[in-house]
Amino acid sequence: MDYVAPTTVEDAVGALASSPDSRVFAGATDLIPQIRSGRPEPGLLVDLKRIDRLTAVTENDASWTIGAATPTSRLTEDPAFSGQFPGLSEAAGLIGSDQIQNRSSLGGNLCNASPAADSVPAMLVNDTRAVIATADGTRTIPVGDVTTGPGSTSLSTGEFIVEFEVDKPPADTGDAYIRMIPRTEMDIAVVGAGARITLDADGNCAEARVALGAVAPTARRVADAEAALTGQPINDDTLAAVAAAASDACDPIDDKRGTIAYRKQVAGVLAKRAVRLAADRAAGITTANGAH
Amino acid sequence: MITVKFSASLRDLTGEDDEIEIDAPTVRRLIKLLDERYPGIGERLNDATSVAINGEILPDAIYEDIPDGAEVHFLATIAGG
Amino acid sequence: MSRTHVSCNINGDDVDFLSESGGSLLNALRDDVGLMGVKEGCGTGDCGACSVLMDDRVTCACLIFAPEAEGRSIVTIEGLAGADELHPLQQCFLEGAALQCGVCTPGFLMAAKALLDNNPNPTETEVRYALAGNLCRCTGYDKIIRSVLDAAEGMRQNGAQA
Amino acid sequence: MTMTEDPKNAPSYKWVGSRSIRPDGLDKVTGKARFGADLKLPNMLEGAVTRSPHAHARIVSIDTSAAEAMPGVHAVITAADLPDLAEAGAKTDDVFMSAKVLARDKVLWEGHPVAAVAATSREQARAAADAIDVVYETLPHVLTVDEALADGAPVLHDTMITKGADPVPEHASNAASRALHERGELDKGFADADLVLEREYTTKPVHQGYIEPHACVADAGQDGRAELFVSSQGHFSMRAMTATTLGWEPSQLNVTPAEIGGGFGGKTTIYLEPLAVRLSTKAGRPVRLVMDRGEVFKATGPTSGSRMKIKMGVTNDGQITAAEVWMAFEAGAFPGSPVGAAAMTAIACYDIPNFVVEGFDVVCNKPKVAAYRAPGAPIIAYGIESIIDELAKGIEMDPIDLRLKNAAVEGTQASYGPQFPRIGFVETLEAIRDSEHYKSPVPEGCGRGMASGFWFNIGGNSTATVHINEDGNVNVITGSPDIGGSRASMALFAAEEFGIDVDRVSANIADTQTIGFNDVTGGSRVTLATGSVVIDCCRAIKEDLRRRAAKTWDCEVDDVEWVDGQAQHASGTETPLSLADLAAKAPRTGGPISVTKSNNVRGAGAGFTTQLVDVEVDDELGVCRVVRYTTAQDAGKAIHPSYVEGQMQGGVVQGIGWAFNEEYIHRPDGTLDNPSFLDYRIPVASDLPMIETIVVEVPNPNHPYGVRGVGEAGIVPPMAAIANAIDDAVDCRLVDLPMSPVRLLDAINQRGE
Repeated sequence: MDYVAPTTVEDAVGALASSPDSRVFAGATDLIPQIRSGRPEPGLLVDLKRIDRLTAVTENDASWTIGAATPTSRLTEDPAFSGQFPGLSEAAGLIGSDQIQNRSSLGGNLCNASPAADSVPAMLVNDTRAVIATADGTRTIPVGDVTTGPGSTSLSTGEFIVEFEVDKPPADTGDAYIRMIPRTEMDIAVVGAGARITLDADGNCAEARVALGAVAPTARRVADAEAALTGQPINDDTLAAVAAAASDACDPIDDKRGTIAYRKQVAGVLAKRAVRLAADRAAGITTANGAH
Repeated sequence: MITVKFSASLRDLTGEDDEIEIDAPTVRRLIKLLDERYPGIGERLNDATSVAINGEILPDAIYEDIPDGAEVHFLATIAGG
Repeated sequence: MSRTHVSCNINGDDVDFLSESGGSLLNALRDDVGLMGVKEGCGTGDCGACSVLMDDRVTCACLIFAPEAEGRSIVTIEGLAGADELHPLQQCFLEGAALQCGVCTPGFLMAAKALLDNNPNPTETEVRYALAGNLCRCTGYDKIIRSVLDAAEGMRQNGAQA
Repeated sequence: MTMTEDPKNAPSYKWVGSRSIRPDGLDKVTGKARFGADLKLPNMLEGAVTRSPHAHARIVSIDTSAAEAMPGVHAVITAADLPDLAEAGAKTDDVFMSAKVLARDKVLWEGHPVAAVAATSREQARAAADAIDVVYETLPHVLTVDEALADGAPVLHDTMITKGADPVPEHASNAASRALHERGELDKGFADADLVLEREYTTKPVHQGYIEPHACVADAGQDGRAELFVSSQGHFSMRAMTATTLGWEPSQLNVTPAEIGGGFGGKTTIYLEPLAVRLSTKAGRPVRLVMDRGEVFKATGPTSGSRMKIKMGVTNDGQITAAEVWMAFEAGAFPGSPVGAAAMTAIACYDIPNFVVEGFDVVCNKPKVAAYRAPGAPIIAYGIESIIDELAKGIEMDPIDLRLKNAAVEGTQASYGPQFPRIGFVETLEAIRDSEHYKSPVPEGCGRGMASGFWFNIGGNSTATVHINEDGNVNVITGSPDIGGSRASMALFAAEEFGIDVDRVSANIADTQTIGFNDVTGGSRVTLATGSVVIDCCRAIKEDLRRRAAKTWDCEVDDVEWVDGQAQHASGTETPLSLADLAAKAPRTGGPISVTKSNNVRGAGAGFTTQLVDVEVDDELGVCRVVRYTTAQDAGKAIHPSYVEGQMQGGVVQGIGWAFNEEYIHRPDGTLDNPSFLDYRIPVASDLPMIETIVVEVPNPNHPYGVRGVGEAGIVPPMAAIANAIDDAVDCRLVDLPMSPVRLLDAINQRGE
């Protein structure tokens, strides 16, 4: 394996094009274990972390721009970002230990294309966009259009994500992400659920977004759960509808980490809890995260 | 005289006997006498067994003395982690 | 296999080494630099035995490609103590019997240092989560957590006096 | 917290029982300690092992030519490079051990070594090992005791006849042996009971999970000898086993113990060592072999998976009248599961008049099991201590009272045969009953459970040397690798015996050419057995010092006493002579002061523990967390209380991992699906509360300071204690380990159906 660390996006695009089996990386927290477990080694490693734009976190007037290779610890430690996006910040903060947090990135978490990636449901509910470097410049697509299945993305050869854009949430809005893991840390989500709730003046749900991870080939929004909430109060009845919709939306697998039946049932529970937590945040009620 | 109590694992060799009285001053002599009475048991007992004499478990006990009146058991050798 | 020249600062010294480009910083530190205090327990970032500080951030050396260290500052367990004085964490680990076999200890000490550098007064729960990336199979963590809390308290008191 | 049997009569010690700094501590907090993979010799090659990708296959051919031609490769070995022990008429166990380290005709599990390579770099060695062309003819495999014992199951070893079966079977099978313990009349016992329960339990293989992977460095000379540096629980055993597989005499090897990064039983046997030596003899250079984590999981010993059936009866007033226990343990590819010890420990805590305990050792296509902390006992205790809890609930009796009513005490005929000497089981039950934890209300939303456990503890062969340096400081040298702080205990013994500051004692572990034989560090034997020999050395030296002082003073030896680190004349007329004074005079009083003692130490004292746990269950997710845990264990005497507590806490936490998450998950093709610390989930710090310890001290009358041994028993009760607490919390009785979220939620879903 050869290694280069370009300092501009253009140089990185060039490096990537220079070798047929080149590969970009940020934290390498997935890449190195994959190589160790026998996946083919890339011929050229392109380290994106020396490109300023890829590790910049910028608060704009109405949005945030997050470099795709930014260590997730930078997000969790940023009080302004975490204050506006507590769910997304917590999701980013669940990607592994402190050691991992200083390396892992939203770009890597997304492009590794694990169905269980913690940050993805939280990015989905916040309508996050990915800015992709191409040979001809950049293009911007919704985060939900990046992954196409386990281990696969819609990015073409030679493309990589430069940064993410996420609009600041409207007033009376809260987001949340919770997951189920067997331990309290150091695990891959068996099920993850993200939610973003905007309340109207009456305390009813004006807008709802619910997304699930680890229950289908890619993280997915749950339209039926969102519909069940929109215009409705957040109460046991609507939460039961959310849970049922979330369980129905699952298309999980049986594997060493969980069963189909378990994932379906737990997806409902977590969706309900994530909505409740997001709604509490939207209402200005601060509570501890419901689960790790 | 000493009392020898057999575990059920030896039942294929000792038949109905689960306890016998016998005169043997050492473990080595005891195993020899038992082998005369229950052919084949000597090999089994020499092969990785401990001996409990009056409750104390002794590995590598072949030359151990057996006090008169003692109660003797043969056990699997215990190792540990 | 191509090799890359890497210049960095390790434990306060400027160091140059030649590393296999795709090799890990862990292997470079152990095999090329000779710092055997950095341990490999898993090689996949799941045990924390190879924890080092890179630019003051705790990371697993096994998850870093060696050339990434270019220009960085790295602190390993070998750089934690002063010439004639242990770091308070090391002293508390000794006094608190926070180690049994000791192979995870270097990683725990580096992760604990990173924690206390950022949070001098952590709660037990904060210590437990901050050290969740470090596996110990001997102690059940009890005495490790107590020793980190003891060290934090001692460092706060010393800091207050200073 | 320490509870001594009778504090008024307890002897008072200055050093024994104190919390000194361990002798090896400084090296371990500064990164200097040298573990198995940390030795780098000049000219050293790196090794790699080729392993079977199949669970069961015949080796048709092995072509090493491509590997041998690769750059940097200096040696390649296969089983053809080791003696064929079967052909040589060796003992069956040795033939199996040889086949374990390097497969000869068949591979018996995924990860079974078939070849090894030494090359100038790790990467070259790995590449060459991967380039060895092995042609396999796959065979049907069996993964569990049920599969292995089924009619028509593929048989792993075609000459293996079940030992101990009555009548002797005519055909080979996967059942290697049968253990049996019986007493009384089972039918009568069950007839006397008011409540009889019958349950089945299963457990999965779990790994010791030491953080340091296996590693060794071999350096063979041209003289037919070799140096071996190895991380193990017993370098003399490594020497013996390595020599056996090489066809060498043990003395051809000098084995130096590395610091050992955890063992828990798993480092009591050989894996890499003979391969490293053989590669080194072939290459003529030193060779280092280090496993990666995947190899540790795939190719080193877990403990057994099992199936157990237990029937137990109790009267309404709490008398357990009968127990019928059947169990089958996976041994992995070769015989040797701990089912024998499990059969012995199964009901050893209790005085039950009528019982049958039967166990089968069953081979299957998984790695050969290795010892793991109280081998066998935790597995069967999961069943026994669970069913006792159900019986207690059934007759509405407090579970501690039920256990107290049936507890084994001094003089009880143990279920495995002999009478118990003085033991401390009742004291551990009382310690929990009297604990603040037990008296406190169960927290809201939680459940509480308790369980007990037993381990024999052992003595065994140890040698120690004690030197008095010319400055009067003390060197203690043993051959027992220190896996949990035993050097600290050895130093404390010497300090106590001589009456000197512990800082003046250096405790060391020497290689096989420097110190006499020592058995492996295991079975909780070192503080007891090696400690006894160290004490013997110190006492012999004290006698010698009194003689030397008498010579100096020209008086009778009987006029000299050893008090507080110095020789004193009974009359008080002479200026006392300190150790330093006597050491300085040594050349004129008989030469250097040094004693070596060895013994096959008897008199191990059985160890008991009782544990109490509160758990919180999220009944929507099936997630269970331990919120409070208290363990009471009889240590006999805690020499270094911190490390006694550490053993207790460590054993409990391993048990908590076993209870909730740890398991080998095999794919249908027989390959391991979770060979990493990510998916083989040992507990992390945030999973746990503090583990409260109550050190019970019922002295072992056979040890000078009353030591019993504390390493093993702690892991025995946690799985059952947690199962009992889960039942208390959510009214679900889990009978399969691990009690994972999936299983727990499933049980909650079925509750009341």
